[in-house]
Amino acid sequence: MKQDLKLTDAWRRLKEFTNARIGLGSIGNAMPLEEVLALKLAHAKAKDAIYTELDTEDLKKRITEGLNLEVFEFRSKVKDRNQYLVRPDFGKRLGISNSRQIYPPSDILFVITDGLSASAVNNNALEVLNILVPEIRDQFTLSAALVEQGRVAIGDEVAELFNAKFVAVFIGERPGLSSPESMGIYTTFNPRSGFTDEKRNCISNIHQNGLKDFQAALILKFLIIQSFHLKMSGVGLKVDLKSLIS
Amino acid sequence: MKQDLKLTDAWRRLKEFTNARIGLGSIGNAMPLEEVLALKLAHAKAKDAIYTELDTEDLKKRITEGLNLEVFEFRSKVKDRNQYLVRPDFGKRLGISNSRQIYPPSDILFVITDGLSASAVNNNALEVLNILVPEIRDQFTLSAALVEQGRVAIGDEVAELFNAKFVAVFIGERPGLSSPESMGIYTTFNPRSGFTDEKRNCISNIHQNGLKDFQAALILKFLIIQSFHLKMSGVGLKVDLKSLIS
Amino acid sequence: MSYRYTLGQENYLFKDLKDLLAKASPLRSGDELAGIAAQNNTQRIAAQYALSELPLSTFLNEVLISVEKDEVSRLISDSHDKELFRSVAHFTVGGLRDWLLSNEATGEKINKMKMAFTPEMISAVSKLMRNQDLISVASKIQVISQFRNTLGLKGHLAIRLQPNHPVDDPKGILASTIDGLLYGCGDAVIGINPATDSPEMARKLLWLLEDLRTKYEIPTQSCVLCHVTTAMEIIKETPVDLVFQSIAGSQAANESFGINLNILSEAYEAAKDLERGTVGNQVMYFETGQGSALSANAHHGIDQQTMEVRAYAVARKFDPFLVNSVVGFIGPEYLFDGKQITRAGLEDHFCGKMMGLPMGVDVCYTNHAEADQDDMDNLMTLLGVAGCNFFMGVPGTDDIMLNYQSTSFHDALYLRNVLSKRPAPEFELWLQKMGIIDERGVKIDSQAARKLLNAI
Amino acid sequence: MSYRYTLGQENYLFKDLKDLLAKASPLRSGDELAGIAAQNNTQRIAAQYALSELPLSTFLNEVLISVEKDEVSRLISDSHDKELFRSVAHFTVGGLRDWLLSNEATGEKINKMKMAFTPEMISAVSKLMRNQDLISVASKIQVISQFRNTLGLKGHLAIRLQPNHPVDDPKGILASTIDGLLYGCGDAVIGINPATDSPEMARKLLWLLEDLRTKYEIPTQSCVLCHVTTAMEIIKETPVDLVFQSIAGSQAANESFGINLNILSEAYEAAKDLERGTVGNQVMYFETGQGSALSANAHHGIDQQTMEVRAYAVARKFDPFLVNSVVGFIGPEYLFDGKQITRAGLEDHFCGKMMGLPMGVDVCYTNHAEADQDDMDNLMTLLGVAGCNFFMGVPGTDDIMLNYQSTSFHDALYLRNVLSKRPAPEFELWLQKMGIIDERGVKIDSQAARKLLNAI
Ligand code: B12
Ligand code: B12
Repeated sequence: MKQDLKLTDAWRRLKEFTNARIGLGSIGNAMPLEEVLALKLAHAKAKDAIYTELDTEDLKKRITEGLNLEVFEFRSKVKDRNQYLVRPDFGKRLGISNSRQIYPPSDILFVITDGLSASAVNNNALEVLNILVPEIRDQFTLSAALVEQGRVAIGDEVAELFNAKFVAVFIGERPGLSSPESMGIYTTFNPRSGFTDEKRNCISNIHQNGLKDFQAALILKFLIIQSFHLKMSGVGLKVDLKSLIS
Repeated sequence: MKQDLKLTDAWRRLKEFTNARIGLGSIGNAMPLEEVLALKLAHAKAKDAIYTELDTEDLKKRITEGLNLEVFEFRSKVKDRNQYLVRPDFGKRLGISNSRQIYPPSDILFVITDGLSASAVNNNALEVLNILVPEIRDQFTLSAALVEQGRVAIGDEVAELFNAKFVAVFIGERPGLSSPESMGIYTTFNPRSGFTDEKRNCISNIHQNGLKDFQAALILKFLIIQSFHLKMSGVGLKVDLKSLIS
Repeated sequence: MSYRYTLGQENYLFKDLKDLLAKASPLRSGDELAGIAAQNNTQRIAAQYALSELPLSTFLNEVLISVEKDEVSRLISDSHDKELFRSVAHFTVGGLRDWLLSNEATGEKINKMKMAFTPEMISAVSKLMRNQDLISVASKIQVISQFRNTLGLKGHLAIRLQPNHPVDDPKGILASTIDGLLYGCGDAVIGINPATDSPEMARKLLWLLEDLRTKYEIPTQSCVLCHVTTAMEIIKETPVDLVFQSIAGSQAANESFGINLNILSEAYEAAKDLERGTVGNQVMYFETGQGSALSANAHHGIDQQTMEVRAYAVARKFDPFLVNSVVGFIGPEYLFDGKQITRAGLEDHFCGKMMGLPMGVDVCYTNHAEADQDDMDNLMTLLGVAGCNFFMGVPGTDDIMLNYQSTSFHDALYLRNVLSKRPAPEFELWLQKMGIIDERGVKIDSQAARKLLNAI
Repeated sequence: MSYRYTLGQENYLFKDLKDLLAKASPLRSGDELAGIAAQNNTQRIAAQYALSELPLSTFLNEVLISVEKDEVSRLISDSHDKELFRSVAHFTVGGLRDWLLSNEATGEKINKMKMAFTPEMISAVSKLMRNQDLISVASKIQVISQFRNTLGLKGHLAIRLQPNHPVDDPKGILASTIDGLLYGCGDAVIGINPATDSPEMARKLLWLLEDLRTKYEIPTQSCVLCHVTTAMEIIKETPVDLVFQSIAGSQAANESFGINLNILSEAYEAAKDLERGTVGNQVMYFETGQGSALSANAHHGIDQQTMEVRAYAVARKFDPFLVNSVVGFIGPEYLFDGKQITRAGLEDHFCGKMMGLPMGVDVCYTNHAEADQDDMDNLMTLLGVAGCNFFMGVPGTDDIMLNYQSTSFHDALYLRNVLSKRPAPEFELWLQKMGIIDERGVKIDSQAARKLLNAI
């Protein structure tokens, strides 16, 4: 009695090209046990990623010292992670205590928020900003905000406080089994509370095995330039990869 | 288009003989909707029965005044209903505060406890005792105990406090859709903490549409007499219906 | 012996084999109640990894309850086929899972190997299996049993007709029985749980069923589910087809049920001697269910599912006609909600089939559990796909004596229809002859069928 | 208009039809989030009783969103077949449920009536149905769609191959595609979600699939699931088989997706004009999922399942080849756990089939929901029994770009095996010709099949 897992080398070679779970082989009609267990483990870890927290101290330090930008801290109406998961409406709105201060008017506001994986932004947000900011700081006034327990749409409300013309929300995407630390950037021109997603553009899958920091910075710069040029963002504005690459 | 629910009168007549959900008719391979909804409603109500509470005041009054028996109150280690449902071990043991007092030695102890449907014992326990007690009080010394949040086995521990030779636990059975108020009586000769169920006898389904109070009293009396006679209870002791009826 | 596993940065230690099995079990309230469940998901996964790497022989070397103290352990040890085991001895638990799912492992092959496996091995492998694995493998295994008809054939699905009544009223029971027959139920058995456990009542009810069965020549068997000792009292002068008993996975748990292997042996021999079967003479009907050992404080620190499979070893000894896991019957202290009941139901069915038993499942829940009809619809359908031998048939899902909800006569129609399953062949012929169903298995309302209404 | 119902001692009042529908819905987190769910089970049951007694015509007289404000309402009203409705006008919602389950209501009859029903009627009736009812009725209805092959035939089960990659790397996507084909997946469509929504990338990926498909003469269709406006930009110079778009049940929700009925019409006409289909020319692929309307604050106080069925009205207008409810995709704020996902999946499939749509279901969950593989095993099996047209096929269940778990290539093998289902007939022939499966549908590892490995 020997299991009938057969996998040719040629087949296994497919794995070179992607991190997707291919070339696993099969036993009868099932996944081999080792793959099933690996999946379970990845599931447990991805669930842990949801409960990571924004490293505000480190982020603040790197933004003020490294980028020389002013940083402001906010928190959404959400009281804890479990509430975050079931009350996206709260995650889209600022908590009351936030709206007192006076904020510097800015052309562009960078909002960094945990979303569903704080470690995603802890690890990727500054990497993108470090490339981008030097390239655009002469043309635009810039500010940064850290938001705990935020959703994409909270960027609009924060941006209003800064009278910002453009907001880029750096947010942890929901953690995947193979990419628990994936960041997304959502951009909106002329942001107003209550905007929905057709008014935004999106750069997704920024992580080690995904879109590289410099690529994300490149696309984000493209979206900034185009949004200010066309005075809009969203479905009407398509990323022109060709012009970006050449 | 007309639904194909067909039910002959002859079939419907079967319902005369039982409260079981028979003669419902069928639609294709399914229950008619009215029966499905009735089932859902009964389910909601049966769940409510679990959260009914022992009416200790009323029970105490009726036992002391009506039966002229001393009543003692106890509580298991369970802190609330939700804990009761998942911690039967706690429901089998007395809470600490209970074991202080001195209790009158008794031949027979009646334990009345909520079990899974307090309203079952609220409505049926005294009805049985009212018939039974007058018939046996000359032969045996009797006491009664009310126990909140109890399981069957808690009777053993309570009985030890009274040095009782026989315990009869009146308990609310888990509520059914059609009989949310069904009581069971579990009897044990020479009860000791840690006894398991082979040492007990059981009278079940005491409720309006089930075993009548006088029938339950009759069987209970039989079990008492036989247990004291044979000095045992449990699987070895079978209820002899024939002798009971004649 | 203790077991270690390192997962990423974390080291996990499991005291002994029991502990490893308990920690590797999918979450269920009964193991939490016993204080032996995994503390979190990662610990559970580590235990599953560790378990997957254990050689099957571990289970022969490290017994969970010593054979000195426990006759069930003795039975397991004595009945283990060491010769046959050799051909699977090279497997780890994980390797066994993979082999079971392979195309090479046909149902016939698995069935032939049944005596090579101990309950603990089977329990262990089930803990590594996803629900789909449990379904896949079980659906390959055909376990056939026979008395007055043939159960367990692929493409067939039988129903135990359960016409209980709170005071065992004969007319009430008969009314429910007739109703059920008219839905095509009753091929597994017509089985009454008596409200009173008196020999007299058992006798009366058995004659009731016997008269009905012989009058209408129904190719099925009857049973009154009294205590086995009660059945023994009356077996001489009463038409006993099947002898029933609840069983559990340790000697102490069985003692709390008032039984032991000797009592079961006697009953088995006595019932067999009656030779009342026609196409076969398998005479025992057992019921089991996760949690009963713990309930009697007789689980020896072992997880409830392993205890359950040990109960199947008891069943297997007596060549039963029916084994029924009453999966959601006891309550939330052992299986908290629909998800846990579903998982346990699929495990029990798989493990029972692996043991070579004619498994049925009482797809059910109590009103104190977090479950509802939707959960039952799901589980019965899944078990139907898995090839479960039989289900319960309770009037309108509501057992008015046992106070719980099980599958209904209507559910039987539903299942047989969506899964294209048919009743036991002998019984199917009778249903057609009686005009209760047509050739396609569709329930019809014929003049002929109405005759049955006069049986009351 | 308000609705009252008295249940026992209790009086229940429901503000309007929306309120009644919301309160009658099985529990789900999205309706709780919207603040419209029933407060307790008894209120829910009262609402179901009240709903069951409503005549179907109520839904014609009391619109949920006015046709002035909402083009989806307009579409629903305009496409309702008043003539056909007459033959069902006498039904209450409860009466409709009973009729659907009757033997008289064959799949063909139900299908013929589809334009008599509005989405709201269908949503309403589903709320009165147990899971087994949803399965029973759906399994009767066959909805066939055609492009380069034929989907939806009884006994067949198709798979969308979903070879996503976080940076749309062509080789990575090709590798996943080949892997999937070797498991017999890809008959529903080979469909890539592009990580970037750029026209250039969509073009590149479409050519990639076109070259593979034509080289190996695969009788299937391809799709890049970019925004519909992106597809329109490239449709002239690119081999577009199917046009994809996410849709929702109100104009405002669709606007938040950057679309409206006009845009969809244009895309539909443009894609049809390409006449790229061979056995048929159904060119649209839509995705939906409970919760998206509420997410855009565009639910008008209506329960999420009714909004979902309204989205099917949008789909129905464009004679789609595929409609896919991505049931557990968004997260716990709409469907909290395995139980809610399972219920919603069965509802969506049933409602879609009632609307006459070629429904598939993305049986899936995210890592922030309370669900796991066991729940998915259950749901995919149940939907298989219900006759779902197609499922997803994602490498190892893990979509490394969309970050969620869906059904895997292996799941396709499992399902086709335990349910005796076969791929789309044209595709099945190709699989056999390529030596990927044998005549019994068993996956084989032939020399011939390995040719495909050279496609990269
Ligand atoms: C649940 C249940 C069980 C469970 C008990 C496990 C548990 N943890 O709950 C299981 C499945 C193990 C079981 C087994 C048996 N049961 Co039982 N069971 C019931 C049921 C459905 C509900 C009991 C209840 O609600 N109790 C109230 C709760 C609040 O108390 P509890 O402390 O949590 O429960 C304890 C008792 O229920 C006790 N118990 C359960 N069954 C029996 C049976 C007898 C004879 C005794 C003495 C005690 C007993 O076990 C529990 C744990 O200690 C009743 C039917 C009914 N309508 O009541 C039948 C019922 C009590 N059982 C019955 C029988 C016959 C049995 C068996 C003897 C069957 C058999 N042939 O083996 C076995 C063995 C019992 C034993 N000696 O241990 C009969 C009793 C008939 C009679 N008048 O004597 C009843 C009435 C059902 C029936 N008609 O078949 N049972
Ligand atoms: C969840 C999700 C959705 C959900 C959003 C609903 C919800 N309440 O969450 C649904 C299913 C409705 C959806 C729809 C669409 N999505 Co989407 N979605 C995602 C997904 C899987 C996760 C997003 C996430 O984790 N956000 C983080 C959480 C914490 O933030 P949040 O505030 O809760 O979520 C908001 C955003 O995610 C936003 N959103 C979701 N998708 C999109 C797409 C675009 C272009 C924009 C601007 C915003 C947006 O909606 C949410 C509510 O406001 C990503 C893939 C990924 N790996 O991230 C794709 C992704 C972002 N979506 C994508 C696309 C293309 C779409 C659609 C345009 C598809 C279509 N053709 O219709 C539509 C329409 C989007 C819109 N304009 O509203 C692409 C974007 C590609 C790009 N670079 O522009 C991605 C990367 C996936 C892909 N490659 O296909 N989506």
